[in-house]
Amino acid sequence: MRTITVDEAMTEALAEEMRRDARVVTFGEGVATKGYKLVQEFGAKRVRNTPLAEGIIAGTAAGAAATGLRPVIDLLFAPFLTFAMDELVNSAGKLRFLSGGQFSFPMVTISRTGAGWGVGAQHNHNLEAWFVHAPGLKVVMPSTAADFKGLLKAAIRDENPVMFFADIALLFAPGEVPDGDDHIVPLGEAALRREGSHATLISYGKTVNVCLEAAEALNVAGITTDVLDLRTLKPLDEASILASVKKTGRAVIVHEAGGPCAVGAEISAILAEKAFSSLKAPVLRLTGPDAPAASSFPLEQAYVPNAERVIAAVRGIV
Amino acid sequence: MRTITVDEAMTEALAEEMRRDARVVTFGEGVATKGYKLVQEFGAKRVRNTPLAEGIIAGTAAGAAATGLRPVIDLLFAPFLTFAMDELVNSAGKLRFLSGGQFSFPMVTISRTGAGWGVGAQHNHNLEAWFVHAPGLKVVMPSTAADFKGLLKAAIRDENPVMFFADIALLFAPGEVPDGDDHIVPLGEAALRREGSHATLISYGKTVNVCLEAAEALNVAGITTDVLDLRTLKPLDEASILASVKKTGRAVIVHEAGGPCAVGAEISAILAEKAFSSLKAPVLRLTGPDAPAASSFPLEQAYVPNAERVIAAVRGIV
Amino acid sequence: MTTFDNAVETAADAKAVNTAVNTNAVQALEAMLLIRTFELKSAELRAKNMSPNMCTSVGQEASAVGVVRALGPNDLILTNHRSAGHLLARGADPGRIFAEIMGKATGYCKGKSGSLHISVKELGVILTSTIVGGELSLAPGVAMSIDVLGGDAIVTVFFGDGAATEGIFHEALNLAAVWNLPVLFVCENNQWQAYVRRNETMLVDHVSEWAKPYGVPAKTVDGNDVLAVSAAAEEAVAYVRANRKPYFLETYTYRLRGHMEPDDQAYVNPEELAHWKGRDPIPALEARLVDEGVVTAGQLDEIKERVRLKVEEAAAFAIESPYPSFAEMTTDVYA
Amino acid sequence: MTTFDNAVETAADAKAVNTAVNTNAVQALEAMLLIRTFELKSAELRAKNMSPNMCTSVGQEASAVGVVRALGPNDLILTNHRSAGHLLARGADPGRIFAEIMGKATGYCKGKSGSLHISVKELGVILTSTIVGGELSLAPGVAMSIDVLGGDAIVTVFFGDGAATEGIFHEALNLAAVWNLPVLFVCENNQWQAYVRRNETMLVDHVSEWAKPYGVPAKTVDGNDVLAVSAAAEEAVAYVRANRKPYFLETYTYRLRGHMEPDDQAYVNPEELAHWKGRDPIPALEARLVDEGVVTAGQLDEIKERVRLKVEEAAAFAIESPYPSFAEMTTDVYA
Ligand SMILES: Cc1ncc(C[n+]2csc(CCOP(=O)(O)OP(=O)(O)O)c2C)c(N)n1
Ligand SMILES: Cc1ncc(C[n+]2csc(CCOP(=O)(O)OP(=O)(O)O)c2C)c(N)n1
Ligand SMILES: [Mg+2]
Ligand SMILES: [Mg+2]
Repeated sequence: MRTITVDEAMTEALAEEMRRDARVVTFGEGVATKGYKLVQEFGAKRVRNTPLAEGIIAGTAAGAAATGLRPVIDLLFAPFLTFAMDELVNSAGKLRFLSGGQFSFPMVTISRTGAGWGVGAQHNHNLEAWFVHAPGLKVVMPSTAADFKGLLKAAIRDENPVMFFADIALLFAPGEVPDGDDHIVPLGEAALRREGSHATLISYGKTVNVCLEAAEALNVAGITTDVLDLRTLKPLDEASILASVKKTGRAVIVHEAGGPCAVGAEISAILAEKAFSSLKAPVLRLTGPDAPAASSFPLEQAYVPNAERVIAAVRGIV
Repeated sequence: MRTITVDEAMTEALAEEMRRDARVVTFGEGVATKGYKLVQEFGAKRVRNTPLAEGIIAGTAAGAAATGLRPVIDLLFAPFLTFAMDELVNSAGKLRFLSGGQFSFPMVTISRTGAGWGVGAQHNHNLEAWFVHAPGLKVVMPSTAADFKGLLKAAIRDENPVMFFADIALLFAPGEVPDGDDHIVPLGEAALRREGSHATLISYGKTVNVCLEAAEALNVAGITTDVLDLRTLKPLDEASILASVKKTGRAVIVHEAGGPCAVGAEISAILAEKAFSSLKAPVLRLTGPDAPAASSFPLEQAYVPNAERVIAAVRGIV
Repeated sequence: MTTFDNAVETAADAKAVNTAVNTNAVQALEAMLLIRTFELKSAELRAKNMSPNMCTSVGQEASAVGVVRALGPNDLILTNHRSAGHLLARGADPGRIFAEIMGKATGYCKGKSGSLHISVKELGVILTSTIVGGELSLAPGVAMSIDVLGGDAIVTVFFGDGAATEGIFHEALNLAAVWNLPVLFVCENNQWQAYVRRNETMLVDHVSEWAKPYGVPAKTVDGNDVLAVSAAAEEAVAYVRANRKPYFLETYTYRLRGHMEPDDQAYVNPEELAHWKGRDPIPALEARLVDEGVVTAGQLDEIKERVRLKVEEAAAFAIESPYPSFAEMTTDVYA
Repeated sequence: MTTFDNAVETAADAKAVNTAVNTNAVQALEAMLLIRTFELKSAELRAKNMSPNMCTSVGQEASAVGVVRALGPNDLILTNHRSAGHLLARGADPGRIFAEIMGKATGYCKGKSGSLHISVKELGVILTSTIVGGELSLAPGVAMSIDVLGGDAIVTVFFGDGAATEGIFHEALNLAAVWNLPVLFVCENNQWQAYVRRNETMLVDHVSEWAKPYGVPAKTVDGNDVLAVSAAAEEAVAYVRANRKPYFLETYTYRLRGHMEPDDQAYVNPEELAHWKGRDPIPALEARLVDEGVVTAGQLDEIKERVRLKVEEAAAFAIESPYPSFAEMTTDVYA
């Protein structure tokens, strides 16, 4: 185990996979500038800067993926994905099906998301739910350095298009990461970060830490909680979600993304259908407001659900 | 009252609003070709064909809306919205907030959606949930000719950007529409299409008819249901949803859009939080599969939840 | 062959060349007739409600045939919603195309695609995109695969004048130019973008004018003359193959039928339509080949009959084919 | 004034013209100094963690000042993430800009925008877009409003060479050309796109080459010479105002600081940077005006001191201003 940042963990994952598989290529705005070490090791054909044009970056990834490469593209900030929705959703997501399985689209699209830099709603907008709603895509959003590494490696090896969201507040957060180049975290498995019996806190990204903080405080008061880190948002680890909530009977879902039609809605709906008889209390969602994120630092910070809100929510239902 | 088709109802609504307010303009690919009568009446400045470029069509609408016009744009089929996501979401949806309220974006974006033409997943993809998830937008999806007319007129008069989805299976469906040019259906109000006591069927678009068909059949068997037509998906008429489900204690939500993070998830989550103590059974969602829509006619039709599935679902929970 | 050999052209050589040219012309004619016959049958099936809405390329066959015949067996193709011509010219089985259009299990994509997204991996047809511009967005990536993995294949992407007004056109051209990707861009400028006249959407008459500033060689050719298209395409393909750089070829042509079947073309200026019907690439070539004695009227009839039979058989195959099972609704979504 | 009067230029006229030119030059210099001083202060506040990350336009002031000063009071502006210069040249209050950058309630957008989305309705600044290309996507619509509602105003949209590689550039240029919209496109070609050299992203050196095929008159001007920019902008503005058609002006310049503060510019070739530092538009103009006797060194110091005070006061105002209340998180979302 070593302690490295999330950013370093991602770079390691990419370099290891490029070393392992000559079909892995990476490109995007500034990818070769930032990744000049990758250029040195893997050459300018496999590590490229691009023109400033998200649509063609994503489209090129899809075209390359269909014909033998395994592209990893960096589209910088989640709101910039809006320029690549056709390529990601209509092409990468649908063309395997529409071709009757003739073509596959093994590609990873990285973007950064969430509060932390005070740069406002055109940089800070949590859009992961859109891709959960779109068929044919997988969606990942880790919370620890080890998972960033292991999930990115798994995403690169996956035969399907994977949207990889990096919460910017975590980018420079240090964390323990296993040694060696075989640390893989399979897609589709949630992690139970803490065990308890009175309620389940379900989250992903930076608010996992908010939940852990709340859980700690609640524990002191004699209330114990499961804390489930989803890690992969599509496919959702429904089994782990149901197992925990069937045990505790209570759930609070926490994420920064605005509420309507978000991941929290999906989980709540799964519970209302499949864990109904186990539920002892309303299923609560704590989310960012359904409003663009302000740049102003205090407002940006307040946008994100915090431990106090989580504690109050849990107290309200136990 | 007259009986006209949905398509005619929409054309009437647009013409009436253009007559009423010289700031209303309309443009899009083929808008002036199809709307040559509008060109004759309102002139070529207010009714325009455009180049084939959804991004700039939507962006132009946003720019015009910010500076005094009230554009109604037609982006044809919902999957083509993927080329206009930045303009719709990052600009129209966020810039009122980001400008501190200096600018407003009164504009309507029409698109067609859903099964019916056997044209496959790059034309047939129900994306309304994305816009419910995006702040600053309103979302409308009517099911009757009268509502198409009244809601489109209300949308054009609204000061906010409204996404107006027209289910293509309904386009040529005839329906009774009130006479006169003042038929307005306010945004944000669901319609209770049928009353009952054992369960609530919640839907929008063409599957409202599926629910009504199921309700009729269930009625024969002595099971009576509320059928709630949402009509506006954002803002959701939470009060009507809660009132009905608190009365019946059971809910089945039906829509064609794929399930994960869709409107059904949102409604189920609202119920699991705010109607929890009234719920007598699991909240069920009947949705299209989480897969692209096939072109093949029988598969396309089977994609849409039908009355049999609704009946079976209701029987399973009463 | 040395340069010296090249310079001497004997009578035998000339004759061989002529024979080759003639064979090529006759084959091209048959290929165009196959497309025409196939598409008219398609429209007929649509009119009889035996098939869903679909787009024909009637009037544009010379473009499809001239370009596709210039490609090598390993070259890759992406195309748009008006793709039956490209597929047939590439040797696709008309029965499987009909089946796909009708949503039958025997279609190239198991009936999932319908007419609008057909791909045929074994023929190197990566994509039919019905998202206008989708073919442009994927083409550079396909070429990137060749660039990274090796080989002398090139990528040809067919798109319309309408696609040229989408932003992705700009992005695709520019990326191909900057990255030196082996892409042959073929813009089929048919004067229409669904129900909009092309000249309502751009101030240039030739889309090739737009390609030049990217540093991409660009040429416009008479898209209704298959021999002219052939010649231009051969030059273009040779350029891309040798230089590993993009090239832009515009085939200037006309969409003789409506945008999507059925379509009464009420919005089309009848004089303009009549003018272009007079420039129909097929009768023109037929007359020329008969005139020049390359084929006799009788041989022409034979060709037509062969084509007709092929199309009828293909349609019958498709009509008899089963629909896919409902299980196919959720297969092939994920690998 | 009649044509006859025009033809006769007396010594007094010449002097008046010279005075006007000189006044303009001195005002332009002061405007550039204000931008430079403001942005360096901004960077300083960032370095002290008193302000979030933001972009400066150091080295590009001549472009902002030369163009904005050529606009009339009713003209409308859209710009990009590097907008402080455009805002200040337009007469925006530096205190309110600082406040906005710091996310304070006294900012032009109540602190919601931060540096990256500032709009100032009262000055006709419709948008600062931090979505690269967002300014291009809205500009034609703003011009459409003028076109439909009347008036002789024009729209100016500032964007970078990077924005020119986005598809929306193509769509916006083409729409403005086809619809005859009164848009002045100003491309500030500063050789960088965040951390990517412009010449990695396009084969042309001048983005104006890309504008011409749309049928839009296009010109490239030395963006580091404010008088040259002024002259070109006046011509451009006059063209757009009179013809109600788009015009494309490229200001060829250089981004002297990093993309976003703080930035060590480790990725920048030091020789190139030194070369362009030698072409800094401000010292060049100062020297020229002192040389030509338009201002004395003492007057120059006075100007600088005035500007410094203004900026310090503005910063103090912003620093002392309160943050918005938490209630503002959900206001202004819907009308
Ligand atoms: C992104 C997108 N926008 C609009 C459409 C609807 N549409 C289908 S074909 C077409 C016209 C295409 O024109 P062009 O590219 O010239 O090709 P052509 O049909 O003339 O062959 C339009 C507008 C679409 N399929 N995709
Ligand atoms: C759509 C989008 N993609 C990427 C970015 C990240 N980004 C911000 S500024 C910038 C470079 C812009 O270059 P240019 O347009 O030349 O303007 P300059 O910064 O040089 O003034 C990039 C890539 C963004 N803000 N928006
Ligand atoms: Mg066309
Ligand atoms: Mg730049």
